[in-house]
Amino acid sequence: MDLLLSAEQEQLQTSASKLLAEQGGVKRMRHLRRTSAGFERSVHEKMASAGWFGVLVPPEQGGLGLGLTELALLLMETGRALAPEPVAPTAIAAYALSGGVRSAESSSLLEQVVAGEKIVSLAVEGDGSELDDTRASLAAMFTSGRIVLDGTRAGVPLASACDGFIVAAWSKDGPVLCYVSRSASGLTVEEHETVDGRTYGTLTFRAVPADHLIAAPALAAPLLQALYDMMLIATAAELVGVMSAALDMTVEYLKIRKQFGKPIGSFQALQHRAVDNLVQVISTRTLLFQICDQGIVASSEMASALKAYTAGEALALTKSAIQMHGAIGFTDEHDVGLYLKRAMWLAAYLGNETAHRKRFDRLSQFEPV
Amino acid sequence: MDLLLSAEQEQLQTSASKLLAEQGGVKRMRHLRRTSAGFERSVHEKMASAGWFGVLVPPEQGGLGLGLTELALLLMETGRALAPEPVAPTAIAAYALSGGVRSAESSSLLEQVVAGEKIVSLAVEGDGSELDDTRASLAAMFTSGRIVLDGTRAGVPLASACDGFIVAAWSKDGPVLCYVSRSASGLTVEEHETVDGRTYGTLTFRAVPADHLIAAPALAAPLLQALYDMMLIATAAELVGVMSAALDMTVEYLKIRKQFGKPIGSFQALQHRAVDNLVQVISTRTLLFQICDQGIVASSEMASALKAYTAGEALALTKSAIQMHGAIGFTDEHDVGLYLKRAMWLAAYLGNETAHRKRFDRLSQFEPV
Amino acid sequence: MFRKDSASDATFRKQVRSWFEANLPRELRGRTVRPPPADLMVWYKLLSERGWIAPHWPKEHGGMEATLSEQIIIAQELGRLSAPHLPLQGVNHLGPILMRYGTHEQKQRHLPPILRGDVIWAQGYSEPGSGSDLASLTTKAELKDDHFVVNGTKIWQTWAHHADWMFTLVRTDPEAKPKHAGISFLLINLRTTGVKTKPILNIAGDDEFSQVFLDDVIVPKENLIGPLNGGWKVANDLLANERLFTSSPQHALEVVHRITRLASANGRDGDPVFRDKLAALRIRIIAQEALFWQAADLIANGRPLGPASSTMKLIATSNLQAATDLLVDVADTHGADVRRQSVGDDDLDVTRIFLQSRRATIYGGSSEIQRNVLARRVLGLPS
Amino acid sequence: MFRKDSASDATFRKQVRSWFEANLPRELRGRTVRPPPADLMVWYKLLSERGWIAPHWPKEHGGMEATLSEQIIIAQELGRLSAPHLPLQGVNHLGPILMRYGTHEQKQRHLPPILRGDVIWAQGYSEPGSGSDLASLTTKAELKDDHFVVNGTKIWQTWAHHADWMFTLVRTDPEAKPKHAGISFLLINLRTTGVKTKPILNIAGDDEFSQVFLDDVIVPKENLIGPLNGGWKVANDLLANERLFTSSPQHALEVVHRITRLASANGRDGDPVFRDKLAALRIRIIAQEALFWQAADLIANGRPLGPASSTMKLIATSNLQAATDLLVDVADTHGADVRRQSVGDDDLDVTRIFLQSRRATIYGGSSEIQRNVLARRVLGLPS
Repeated sequence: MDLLLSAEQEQLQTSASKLLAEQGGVKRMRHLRRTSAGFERSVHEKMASAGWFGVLVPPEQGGLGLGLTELALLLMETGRALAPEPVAPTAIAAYALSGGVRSAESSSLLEQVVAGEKIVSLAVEGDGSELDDTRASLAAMFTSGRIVLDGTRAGVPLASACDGFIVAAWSKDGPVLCYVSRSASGLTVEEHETVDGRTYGTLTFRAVPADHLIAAPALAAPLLQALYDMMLIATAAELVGVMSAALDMTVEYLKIRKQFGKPIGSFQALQHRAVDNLVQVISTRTLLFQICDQGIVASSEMASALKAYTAGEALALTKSAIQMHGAIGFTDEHDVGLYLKRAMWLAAYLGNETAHRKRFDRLSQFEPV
Repeated sequence: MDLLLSAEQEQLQTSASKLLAEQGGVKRMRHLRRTSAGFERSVHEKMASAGWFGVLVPPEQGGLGLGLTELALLLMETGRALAPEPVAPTAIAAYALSGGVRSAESSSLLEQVVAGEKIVSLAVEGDGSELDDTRASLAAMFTSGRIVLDGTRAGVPLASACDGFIVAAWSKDGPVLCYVSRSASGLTVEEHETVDGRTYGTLTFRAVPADHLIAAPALAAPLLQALYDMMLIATAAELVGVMSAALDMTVEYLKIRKQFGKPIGSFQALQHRAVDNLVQVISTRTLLFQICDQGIVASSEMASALKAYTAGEALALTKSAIQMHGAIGFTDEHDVGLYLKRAMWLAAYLGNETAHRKRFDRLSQFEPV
Repeated sequence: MFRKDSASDATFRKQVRSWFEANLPRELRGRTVRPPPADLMVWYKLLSERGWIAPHWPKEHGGMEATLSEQIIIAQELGRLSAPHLPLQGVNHLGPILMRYGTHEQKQRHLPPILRGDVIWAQGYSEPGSGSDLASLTTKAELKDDHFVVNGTKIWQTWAHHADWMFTLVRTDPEAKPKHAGISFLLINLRTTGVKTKPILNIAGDDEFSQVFLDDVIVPKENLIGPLNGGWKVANDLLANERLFTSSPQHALEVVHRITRLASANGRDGDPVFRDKLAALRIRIIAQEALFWQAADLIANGRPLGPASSTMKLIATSNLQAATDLLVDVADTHGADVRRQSVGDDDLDVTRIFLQSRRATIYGGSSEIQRNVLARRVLGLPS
Repeated sequence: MFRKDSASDATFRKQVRSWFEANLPRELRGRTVRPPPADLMVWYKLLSERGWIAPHWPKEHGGMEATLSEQIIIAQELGRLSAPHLPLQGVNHLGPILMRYGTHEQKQRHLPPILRGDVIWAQGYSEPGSGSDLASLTTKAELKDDHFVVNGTKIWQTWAHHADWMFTLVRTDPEAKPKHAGISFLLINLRTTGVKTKPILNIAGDDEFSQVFLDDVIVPKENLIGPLNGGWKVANDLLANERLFTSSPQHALEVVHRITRLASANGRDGDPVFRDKLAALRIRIIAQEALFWQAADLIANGRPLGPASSTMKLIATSNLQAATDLLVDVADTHGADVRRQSVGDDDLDVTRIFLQSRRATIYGGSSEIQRNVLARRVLGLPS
């Protein structure tokens, strides 16, 4: 409504929306809650067929060669449908592979990831208070031509259900990125359930040999920074989708639900609250698109501003949506609660509003016009 | 309406309200803005006749021997009428004199203060960031039986127009309180205009001999703490009065002003905002009374909690009052703006919400039930 | 904070605390999900045997006839051990109503089983179409000779699927104007033919609520409380004072306790930004305490609480939610974990506490309804 | 933040900046109170002579025909020097209206004096009884032969007591339904017999506003713009795009600039609590910048802004007020001082900035009205 999308972008969005609706929309997610995988490989493959995971991969490497805006559009739809597939990690993992060293292993893995044959997650999150500081918890040693990893990585989406990880670790020369199979010896995954019925994992590496290198220090440092910021933006995009679906659902309910002989949406106090939520959707979405528009490598400062702003607004909006639904909104059987819970996870993932406000403050310099 | 006042307390409040209305209410304050004294001696004397300045002074020293609740009631009315007389400083100065060393000078001064013949202000505020730390800026030396002061004191209400000051200073043995005439040699007053059209002063002492001692260190330390906290509570009481008058005025306007063929007070969004303001009045007033109820020496922690809470709520409420008045509320000719401006000064005086939240945090220990 | 115990209250608190510590089963402490009725009623009956299940009931009906401050002490001490919420609809709601409006026979029949914990009661006011606009309820009770025939459905009953009886509001005069003049207060045995109950999970996954379906249910006329078509007053008369306990600062303080434990475990307690937020929250709760104690004084002095209960509810619920917001904030990247966040012996259960606190501004008269009440009744704003 | 100047824009900015720095009188910079017209119009005429007073006007009418980004650059560079607000009602409001709705004669007569600064215009829409409900206005203009006779009063005109002419909305059909169908757009020379103006001080003590009294004022028929009874559309048609500039993030950023200067002067800039608040504010303003640039793109692409202008106004005004709140907060015990709070060369004038920002959510369609508009037009909620 207030975007400047190209016809191609609009079409991408529409087809993504259609694909997810055909799989069952929010109902599907409801059934997948607290199941062991948490998502469906078959749907993941359909997404792959639609080109989702190659969105950031250059055409010459088998991708669509599009940009952050297109990734954001896919993720907004993912958020709207609460689709549990690891869309963001997979698409960003593919970007990492396409941007790392060209090796036979990398190329083959990239091909499989883009085709949806292998599911690769990202293990790049530092400790909660350090955010993007990868130094802290995972060490990489080059031993007789192999990379061996020791330490931990937290916050890995759907860790138990994927085939491998892009792992960031710290070597004596600086950060490295490498690929580690889920089945690598010495690697254990501790699973944590999240409030929205999915899981994420903490990986513990005990002398784990990496499958292959993706980026050595000189390349890894900027790439890693880009991956982290891209994930922040991706998370924000999914949050924007969550927000807009929760608002739509709420506005519909305000039109239908009657009390005191009138639709409750005719009461000005609720109208104004819904408008404040509309403003939140418009402003987060616009900020998202404008940041995506700056190109594939956004500034860390802006990525943190976006994550902080979207996390805060999404929690406020989804709480407001529950309140406007009243008693029915407080039940498990109504979908609106699923949106609040998804917002809780996305808001917390990779650091919450408070954390990213602090990162923004650290990174940014105020310069008036 | 939701208080547990005694009949005597209610009568005190009613007569205070009547006295101020007879002097001209808010109109009077409007005319006194930006005049040199900023208040009227004649009104100050009428307040004295009604016993206001002896409210905290024991009957045997010529006062009413009442407590903080009664002081708060007088100050709420002062706030409601925006009366510019230094009610709180005078009444608290009288308390200081009655609680200090008994000397002929003190007794005579106390008598004059209670009678409204002499106007004494308080110069006990530390530096903005130190709040109640008096050490920083004013030194006292005992020299051949006299006290000599060097340094500064800030935030002294109506400093140019009063006859003298109760001054807190720091001697080598600890804090002292003493009395200094306005005309003391070496004392200069720098006046600052405040947004509500009054003044406060910064006093500079250059080898100023104090008129007489009020309290030496052993007594001065607790007395000074009590004075400071009492002033916080007094400021909060005046803020509560300001808030309740601004709310009353706004609710009246909502009932009278018509737009779209209806009183604007029938629009639910404005109703709910007015209710939120009502809740602010009730909760600040209740907190005030419950703290006053704890006795004349309240805890510093509670005094800061009250100042922080009331300052924040008062600014929010008076801004909301302007907004609900619309265009007319943005003019100088409407009284509602005077309440916002008075709230700004009272909120800033002795440290604002942020400052007192910090002091509260420093002083308080959280102990769950 | 505002009140120190009197000497006798201090003695009472000591007594209560040591008995609770000795008798409250450890596995019932700190639960954020309702334990099954069988486990819970053990504690109910222990309290009942001790004579403490109904602090506010008069002695003639088997209560403690406790002073208000003693009642508050009991609530505080239960909170201190994070005792589980008991099904107290009978003790807290129906009991006082029966004492005021019940006949001698009704009191004799229903009060003792409530006290002993032999009967669990549910409250059946809301309906799917009647939430905030309760007076529009449509569950119909037709009086035929010596009984009513009841048809309709009730929803949002706490635990009706585990309850034996329900006290409820039914429409006995469909023509009445205003609508609330055609409502009666009825007791329905949930074991009667034609009654069906269905549990409803809340957003935190707890089977807190039920829906009750009533299909040609025969209810003896003797189960009518108060006059026919006079049920509105019966149900609403005693609401304001009950709100004292639901608006207690203790609920928010318990969350603050979780916040401080979590913050000291994860190091946030040294962060000035966190300390500022915590101080702001604690100051707001102090203001709430002031309101609470003033209301307690009013009640103790026999004065009506009136619309002040709406003010208290608005403040209490917004403080509770501000507290659970801060709890999630402090948990940072773990703010969406459902694994138990243990700090020492404590299970902090951040997400469930946060989700459950959504209830506060919706149930018992939503915040919107409270604001409407205050706009009309206190500010006198036009409709 | 979001946009870097293109090469040609960078050149333009450099040119504008150096000319402003050389030509804007120093005594007109950083003023928080409107200087007297005589002082102000010197700067107006300088800009006019340079050809920069009407960046958005087409060249045929003497404007710059600047691109939108050039217009934004001019506004930014004026803000950078804290240039005073000029009486631009003629340039910004009336000019575009005349260009779209005026006859050839009307354009010829009125546009050149606006451009030269020979005539100051006031906008006369609001009335004492018609603020948010503007369509209910009652100032009456009766058409008699070749002239209107106007009676009524207009209020909240910016500086009408210093203006020469007023463009206004008057009621020409008292019977019309809906009410806005009976309104016409009229130009009134304020030197005409029967016109009186009275200044009104705003809350910050500035003579910003006026009330205009119209008593049997004769207005030639040729002063009617657009069709008789068609004034509503004339007045509202171009509003949305104008809001782009009133919703510019620059206003809040200028306050942020004051905040950071004050904080570095009084030491707060090292306080983590302050830094957190400032970061929150700056992030909000970044989101506002995103909206602003997107809106600019829409306008540059010839697409209508529509209700998005209401969204922008809500965000812009709440950010501005959040910024002035923080300014007062940082000033702490000096937050109510009117003495100039100087930091280096700067006059921070905390209280006046704070008070003046109250205007934002009231004028130009209050926040309440914006929310009503969005509820109806975007969300489609029922009335």
